[in-house]
Amino acid sequence: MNNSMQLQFKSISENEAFARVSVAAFVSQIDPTMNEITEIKTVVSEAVTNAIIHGYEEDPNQTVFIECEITDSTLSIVIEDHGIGIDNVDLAKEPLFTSKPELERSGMGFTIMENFMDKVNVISKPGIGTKVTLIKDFQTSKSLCN
Amino acid sequence: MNNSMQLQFKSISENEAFARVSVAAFVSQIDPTMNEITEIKTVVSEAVTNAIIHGYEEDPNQTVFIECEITDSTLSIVIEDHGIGIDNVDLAKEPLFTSKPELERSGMGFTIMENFMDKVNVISKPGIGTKVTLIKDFQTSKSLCN
Amino acid sequence: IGEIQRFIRDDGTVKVSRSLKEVGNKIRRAADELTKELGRVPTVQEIANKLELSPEEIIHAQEATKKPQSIHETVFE
Ligand SMILES: Nc1ncnc2c1ncn2[C@@H]1O[C@H](COP(=O)(O)OP(=O)(O)O)[C@@H](O)[C@H]1O
Ligand SMILES: Nc1ncnc2c1ncn2[C@@H]1O[C@H](COP(=O)(O)OP(=O)(O)O)[C@@H](O)[C@H]1O
Ligand SMILES: [Mg+2]
Ligand SMILES: [Mg+2]
Repeated sequence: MNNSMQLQFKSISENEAFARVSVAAFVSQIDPTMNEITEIKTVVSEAVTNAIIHGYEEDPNQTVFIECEITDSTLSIVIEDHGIGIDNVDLAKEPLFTSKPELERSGMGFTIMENFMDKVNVISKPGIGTKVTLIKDFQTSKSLCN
Repeated sequence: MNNSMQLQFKSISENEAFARVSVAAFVSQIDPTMNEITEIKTVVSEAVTNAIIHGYEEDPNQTVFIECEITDSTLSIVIEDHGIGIDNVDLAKEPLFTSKPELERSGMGFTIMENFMDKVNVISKPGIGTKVTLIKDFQTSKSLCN
Repeated sequence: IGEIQRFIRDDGTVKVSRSLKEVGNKIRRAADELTKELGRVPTVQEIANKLELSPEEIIHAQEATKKPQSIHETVFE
């Protein structure tokens, strides 16, 4: 199966639920299990929230970009912002690391993404923005379960 | 309330359900009734199906574009294709008119759109494509109900 | 995440299509009850509140039970 979609929306936190459901509706086409869809929703939530809260510091006039592609049984989701970027990606990915403890962020966003997806790739430049690529092979996850 | 999103996807009929859910999830932010959501889903279905079946004649390598905007209580949805276009828009809008009777199309797509939305605007050029703009004022529909 | 977890059905290997259908049935029941209670068609938010889900999740689940197969079904049923 080969399919793709692109989505973009204003960086307001109300759009997080919309983005999560849209991606889930797209992914539904590969007939995932409930756990798989919950994981997809969770990682999209985390990445989109990061783009809005960290990347754009909640400026509602900015735009978040999502690209989803299904190639055979591999799903890739790219979440991109043209926001402040990340100085040190390795540090940002550390469990419990957060630059906004005052917002009661848990610092577990990237850890959750790495747990639920097969591959997480983060490209970021301060002042330019951040691009998070999430990849999951549904064939693998299925054969592992059986 | 002010919000907007854009969506694009391959012109394969599997994406019709995805488009419908995405738009409906976005529209759920303006607190619609269940009936209003069903109507929105139906008009998106009709317009997207037209783009895929008529505009692109089911060529899976083409792209359908959707733009949604909420300004105060007014929703606008634009569905666009760069497909074959429509020769005579007035004729195409006539109830029961269909150019593909062999596909068991009912010819009621535009009629349904006009019934469920406050305004339907079709701009089309043969060989260039078709742009359908659907507008609904949710304030009006609410005060009419009470 | 709490909301999402509430959305998970007991068994992780259940297909979304089936699981969403169950939630879809709950939505239909909730919609019927609220319609009687309120004397009008409920809003998506009212159903979301009753089932402790977000309006967006309601839309997603509702899709599983109510797929307009044909125009006639949608308009005339
Ligand atoms: N899109 C982004 N733009 C800028 N900084 C980001 C972005 N995503 C993540 N970060 C940085 O990485 C840190 C860790 O992210 P995460 O693991 O999701 O934890 P949290 O969001 O709870 O802080 C954030 O605190 C922030 O400093
Ligand atoms: N996006 C489009 N591109 C080209 N032609 C279109 C498009 N949308 C509608 N049409 C034309 O308008 C006619 C009427 O559309 P509609 O009312 O939806 O009925 P139906 O889809 O059942 O034919 C179609 O049969 C087709 O000829
Ligand atoms: Mg985070
Ligand atoms: Mg039609």
